[in-house]
Amino acid sequence: MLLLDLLLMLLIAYGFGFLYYGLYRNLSARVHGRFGPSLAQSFSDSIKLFVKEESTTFGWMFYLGPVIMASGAVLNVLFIPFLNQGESLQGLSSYGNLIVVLYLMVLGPLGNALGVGSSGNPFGVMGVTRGLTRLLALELPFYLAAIGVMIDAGSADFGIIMQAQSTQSNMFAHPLLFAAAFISFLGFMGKSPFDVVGAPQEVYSGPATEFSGKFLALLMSQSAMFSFAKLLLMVNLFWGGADHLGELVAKTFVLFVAATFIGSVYARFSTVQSVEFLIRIPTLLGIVGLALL
Amino acid sequence: MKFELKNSLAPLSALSKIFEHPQTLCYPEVKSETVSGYRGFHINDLSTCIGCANCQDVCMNEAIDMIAIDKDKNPKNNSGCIPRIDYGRCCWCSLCTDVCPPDSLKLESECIWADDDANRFLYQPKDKPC
Amino acid sequence: MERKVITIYHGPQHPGITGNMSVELDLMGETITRARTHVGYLHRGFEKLIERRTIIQAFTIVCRICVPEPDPNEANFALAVERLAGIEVSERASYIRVMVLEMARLGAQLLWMAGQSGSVGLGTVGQWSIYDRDLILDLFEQLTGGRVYHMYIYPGGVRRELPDGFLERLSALLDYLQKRLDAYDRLFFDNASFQKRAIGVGVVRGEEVLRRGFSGQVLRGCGFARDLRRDNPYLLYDQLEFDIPTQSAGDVYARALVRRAEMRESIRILRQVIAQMPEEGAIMQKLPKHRKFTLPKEDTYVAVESARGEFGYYMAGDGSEMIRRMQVKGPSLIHAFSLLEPLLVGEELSNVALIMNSLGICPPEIER
Amino acid sequence: MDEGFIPYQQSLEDEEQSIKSTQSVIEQAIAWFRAHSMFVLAYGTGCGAIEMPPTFTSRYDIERLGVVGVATPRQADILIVSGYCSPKTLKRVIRSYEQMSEPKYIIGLGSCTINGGMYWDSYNTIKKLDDFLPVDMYVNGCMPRPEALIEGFVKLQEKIRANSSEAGYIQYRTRYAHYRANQERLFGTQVQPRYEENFAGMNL
Repeated sequence: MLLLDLLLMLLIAYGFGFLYYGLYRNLSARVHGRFGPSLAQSFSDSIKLFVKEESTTFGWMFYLGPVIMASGAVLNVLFIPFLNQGESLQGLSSYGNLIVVLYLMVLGPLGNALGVGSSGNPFGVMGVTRGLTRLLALELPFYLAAIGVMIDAGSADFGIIMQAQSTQSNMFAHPLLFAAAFISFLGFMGKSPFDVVGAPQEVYSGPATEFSGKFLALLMSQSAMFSFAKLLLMVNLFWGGADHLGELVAKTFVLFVAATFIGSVYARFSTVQSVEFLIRIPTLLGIVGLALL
Repeated sequence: MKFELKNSLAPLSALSKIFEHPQTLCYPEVKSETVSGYRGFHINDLSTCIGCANCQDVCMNEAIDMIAIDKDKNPKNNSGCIPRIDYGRCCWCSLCTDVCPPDSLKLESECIWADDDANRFLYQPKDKPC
Repeated sequence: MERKVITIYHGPQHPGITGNMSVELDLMGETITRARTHVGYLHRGFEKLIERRTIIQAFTIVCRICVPEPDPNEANFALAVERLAGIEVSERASYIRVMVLEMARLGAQLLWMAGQSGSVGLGTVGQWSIYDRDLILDLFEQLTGGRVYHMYIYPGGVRRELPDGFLERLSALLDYLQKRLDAYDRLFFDNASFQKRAIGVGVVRGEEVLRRGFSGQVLRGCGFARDLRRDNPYLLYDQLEFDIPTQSAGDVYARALVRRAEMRESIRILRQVIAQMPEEGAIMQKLPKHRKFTLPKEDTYVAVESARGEFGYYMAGDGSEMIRRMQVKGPSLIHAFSLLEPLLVGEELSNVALIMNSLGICPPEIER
Repeated sequence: MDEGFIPYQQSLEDEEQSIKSTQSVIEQAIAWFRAHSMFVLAYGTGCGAIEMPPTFTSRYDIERLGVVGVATPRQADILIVSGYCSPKTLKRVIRSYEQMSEPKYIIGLGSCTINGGMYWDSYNTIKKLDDFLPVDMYVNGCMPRPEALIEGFVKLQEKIRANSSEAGYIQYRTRYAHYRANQERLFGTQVQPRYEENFAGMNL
């Protein structure tokens, strides 16, 4: 039964991850004033990439990178409960808590560093360096916000955190913590102005520069699932989770649209600027928010 | 640099674009209207072409060859040749139509052609009166 | 501790380069310690090709020298031939030429805006401004019959009469663009994130710019109000009212602001041209036939102000139907070598595309 | 004497029908996905680079057809060679093409790739791109309009779906000696490593 539940969770995360990626392309196309691709475009892309010939080899370490990233995303999805009550779609959340999830979020980028480093491509290495630098700055405000939420609920368990918000969601109870978490969430999603990792005008595709075919498809799938996991995490921590699947979709969708729109109207910060910005503004918000608890 | 809240929030006004209908021209389904006088493919009115080869002479790309035709449609065509254009060379400058004495060589507004064989770009202008 | 220096090539196939050229960068971390410009990817030998063509034939090839803004080339070529051959151009043709040049300048500025915003990852601006540039190209299509390469300004005048209702359509487009420019101000020029990226980056010092022959926005961004349209008037620019916008900071943002003001000045000039355009008048002088058109044994230098700076042609005739020698001097050559190389040293890798775009470097005209 | 372009569209369609019947359902599905998801490496070798932005942005929006630009050759399916190539550029173009993984296609944009175009007598450009790399689709014009480029993509989609052995990347493997000889003639001693080594173990 648990196995079926886990499979269902993965399927939902995969499906909605790709759907949201398609929506992202469509919505930003609308901001640009054009129609954009069809919603199923990302599915076509990933199927095409899976059947593409693979001709590059850099040794097995190189291939391990995307695999570790994908497993990080899968574990992340499994450890975050989709719904705030009931038996189904809870996954492994009874075996872990928020701290485990925060730890698992770092696994992906580290695995990527491992793989890309062995390709020897300077742009890939540069992208990974940028990614890790930014990650350090992103985590500080996000951890502050997460600690605040945990102190407020008195537990690191997702169920208890969501129960604590049954009267008032954390977004309104602790707006400063939400602001801190939201800004670093934008960074985690790779949205402008914090999209310095894969900036095409600077480092080609960054970490993905050398990946093609199946491994690029794997990277695409993992990033789709991972962004769904991040949406879930934000919904659970600050919007009190969801009672049923419809509410979950509605809440993640609103959050996702907000991130997309903000991403399409701001210029990209350079590495130093984004670290500086993240250390200064959201961290300050987080500290003040913690102090007000 | 001093931080200005207005400059940070003003860009969000760009999002009003999503309420407008997209401005895209969906080409394969919807063709844009042809512009009169656009410099596209050549047309040649064979009933007035005199085969003078002025177009061949003025073409700096040597894209125009005078080729013999089987039956001469214009009795005044002394050379018995009409121009054929190599679209692998042509730059659509329309100098050839400027120097044409009887004004038989013209450009039509049709200009789209894609092909997978390079040899197919030798073009025999359509016989259209202008 | 000794830090490892890696050498990378920024280009020629790179989304952050302004065309088919490359910059060799020595990087220490992400900081550039040495930059060298490499060109030669686009050399076609224009100046040699022109020597093998008659005057009328050579006219079609000059517009290919600069792709984003071909019309200053045509104007230069026509002005040089007219000066050598002693041809007078009618007033109406001159007005049409000014109109074409200003429309081309507006289009080139919009294209630059797409590049500049793309270099900082603000793709929305590019999507909008390339659309607006396309509306200008639509008008060019009606006027000249060509979208990008117009081949319209011809020695002796211009090649076609204005289509019916053209000036009204142009006027309507200017009203539209005037409104759009406010939207661009909000999204791009006043955007705090763009200001954060652009202010204080790529600073050109005020003392050296005059000595080293820079032109265009580089000069005007340093506070020098130099513009060939004012300093060395050609066509009818001495009869038109316009300002020369300047900024004093000399950085990427100052150059962007100069261009923002120039777009408004172009619209102002175009409105004057529409108001003053003579109703009647020949657009083309009678020219000798193709192989009889000769140039005397003299030489001349003409220059016009393109959207990026001084664009000059040196032309020499030898009494034959061919042009003996033609030399093209574009603004990009100086900017891409003697300005870009020292400017990049000490900058971050992130700022390479930003600085290159703000200098308006256009490779086809560097190497012809 | 046929006027206009030689009408061969009908024959191509007949051929396509017959090929389709020999393909299995899975092959057809894969070909469909390939045709509707094209990652493009737009190499701005020449003037053609100026019409790429309108094609990819809001006026003509080629992303409707599933065409999207990528930054590196590794991820690309289609290489656009936009205009004339000087030998120095051609070296980079060949290198980019060989880095792409199969199936891969080339679009030659503009007259210059067909027969030299304006620069037919220039000392520093190549005249026929097909001598050095297998071109799958030529787009006619100087400048080609964005509509023409979209037309090229639509015709290339048909070609990908036909999945024939005429595709350029198969030609490049089977007739590599021909292409290599031309490349060596142009570049002299300064040539790149042989492409054959990349697919030495593969079943040709």
